[in-house]
Amino acid sequence: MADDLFSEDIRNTTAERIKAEALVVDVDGFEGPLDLLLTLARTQKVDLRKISVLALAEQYLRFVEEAKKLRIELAADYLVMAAWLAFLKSRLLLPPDPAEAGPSGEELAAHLAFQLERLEAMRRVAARLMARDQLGRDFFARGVPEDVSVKRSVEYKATVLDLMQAYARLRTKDSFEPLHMKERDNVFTMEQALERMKTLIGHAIEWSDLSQFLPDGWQTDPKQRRSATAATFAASLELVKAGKLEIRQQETFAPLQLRAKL
Amino acid sequence: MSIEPEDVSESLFEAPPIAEQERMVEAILFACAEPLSRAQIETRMPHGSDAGEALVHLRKRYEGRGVNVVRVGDGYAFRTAPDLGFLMQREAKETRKLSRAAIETLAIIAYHQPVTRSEIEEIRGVSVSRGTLDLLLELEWIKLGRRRMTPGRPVTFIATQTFLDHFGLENARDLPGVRELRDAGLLDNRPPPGMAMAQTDGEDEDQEDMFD
Amino acid sequence: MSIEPEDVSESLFEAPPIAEQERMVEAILFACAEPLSRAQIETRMPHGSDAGEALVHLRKRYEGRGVNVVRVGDGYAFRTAPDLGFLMQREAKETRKLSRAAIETLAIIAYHQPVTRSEIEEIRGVSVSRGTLDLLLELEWIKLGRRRMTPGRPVTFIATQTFLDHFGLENARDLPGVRELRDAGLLDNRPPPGMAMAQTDGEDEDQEDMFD
Repeated sequence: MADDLFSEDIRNTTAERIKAEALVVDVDGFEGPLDLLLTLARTQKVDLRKISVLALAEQYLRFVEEAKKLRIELAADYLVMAAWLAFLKSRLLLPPDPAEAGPSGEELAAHLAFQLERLEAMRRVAARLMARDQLGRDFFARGVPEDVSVKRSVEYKATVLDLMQAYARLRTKDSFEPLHMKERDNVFTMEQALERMKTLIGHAIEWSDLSQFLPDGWQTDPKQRRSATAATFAASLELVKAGKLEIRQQETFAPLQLRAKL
Repeated sequence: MSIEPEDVSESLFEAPPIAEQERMVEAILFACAEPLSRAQIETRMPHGSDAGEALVHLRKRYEGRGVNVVRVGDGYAFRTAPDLGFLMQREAKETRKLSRAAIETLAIIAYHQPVTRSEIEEIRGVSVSRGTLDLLLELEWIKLGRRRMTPGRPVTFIATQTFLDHFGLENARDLPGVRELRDAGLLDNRPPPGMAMAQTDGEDEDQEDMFD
Repeated sequence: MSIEPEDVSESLFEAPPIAEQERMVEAILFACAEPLSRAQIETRMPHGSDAGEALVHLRKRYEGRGVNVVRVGDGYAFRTAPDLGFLMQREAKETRKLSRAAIETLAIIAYHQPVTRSEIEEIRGVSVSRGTLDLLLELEWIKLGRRRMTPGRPVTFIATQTFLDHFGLENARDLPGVRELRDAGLLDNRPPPGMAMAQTDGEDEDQEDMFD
């Protein structure tokens, strides 16, 4: 086997040398010593099952020598592998020492051949796996999944009857008159805040500052802001009590933060 | 299948058979997040395809099934059959009742459309929060109508087809009138202030405009 | 309008006709983007329903259509037919390009599952970076399996339903080439003879720390 390899070397010396040098230069491109061994094994141009582990060990050791010559720093695991292959080589070449315990050179070589074959097999199937049709690229799921959503929850609670009752309630209101702007100038009631919060908290998935829940236009005037803040805070506490909201404060005097309790 | 003569000369390949086009429309509508118009579907299909005809076949195929091809605006989309909505309910962990503010606002929009925000506030007697309108807009139960041709050109709100679908109404005129509400005992016998009566008459005309 | 599911199961003692059950399964599966198991489907259906039988009918109905009912592990889902992928380029998500290490690690886990980290390293001949496993866990393509009952009780990794779904696999037995690999003995857990190059015990303890 080794002889075959050498004769081939002689036949394509230049090509082989370029290849060997390329290997050395590309040392960064290898995913560890086993990957390098697999690449070297391919140059034997035989079925991995028939590979000459001895020849492979020699190829690897030559590679490491070459790298040293070019002053390429090899990672420790490449050197560990080199030491192990040197040991394997000696085991394969020398007659077995009956006094020595442990696996024989043949067993070790067989396992290395198995590892190479297995790694190559995994590479092959990994490529086949990635070549498969993939979800979101070649085939697709429903574009509008209709699972849990606020929208759905609300849908089931509002009926025509609700709508008519709401309208009827409005139509019988005594206060069915144009707006009294004066009355609601500076006071934001807790009831208003509660009503407002109830519609807003559904969207408060993330922690948000209490101030963000104040009604539009109530932030600038201090009187209004105070009233709105107090009402919103009181309403928030009610909602916490009802288990619909969570409140936190990161530290003393830090802004109060709210989020919907899911 | 109507193929324009220009199309024939332009395309080297014939359009796929109609059964194949139907499969294509089926897959496109299924995977797309928004309803697609006939034209939008067609641009995704091979040259010379007739999405319209494929859609006719597809809609027929899904008639009475657990999901249907429905028209949404000028688009088409798959929707689970309305009678099976109860099956989807389990997915919702928390059912929320529409707030009083929201349902009242919605009722006002449904009965008075097209209606401006300040008109809603006038009827409810309290300000309408942005959140309430946003929620209704998000639910797609209301949408923006034409601007009112009055000073400030305020936007108006109108109820949507989604709203009608949800409440099982053919059109907004199906909503019971004030008299029917009163007859059903939902409304006090006490007549509302005169001004409200006047408004009732005007309303119906508005509604008619809206849903033609 | 909306019927509570409890009402249905309580009031109807007989299960709906199978054609109706098929519609229900159709609607439930259509509504959900993720695969649902037979049991999950059944809990949503009226009492006494047989999702299994309805599924058989439904799968048959969608054979050769633009969307199909596919089996994913113990779940079922609607997916567009793979031959129509070209129509959906606009829906295609930009997929993260996986590194060679990630692809190989994924393949090793899929084919050798349940597999420990040191076994993956033994197969690849290099250490597995934390980032690689994190990425695969984040994609929900792998998850932790049971601990191996060996010294150190190392955790194992297994492939998920999401993985099967992503690659259109019914189950792990359908992995390409899996039978050939098994017949060739390449999926055997063959420990290295003697010391060899195996890195074993020390690392397994690390794993425990990492995943507790």
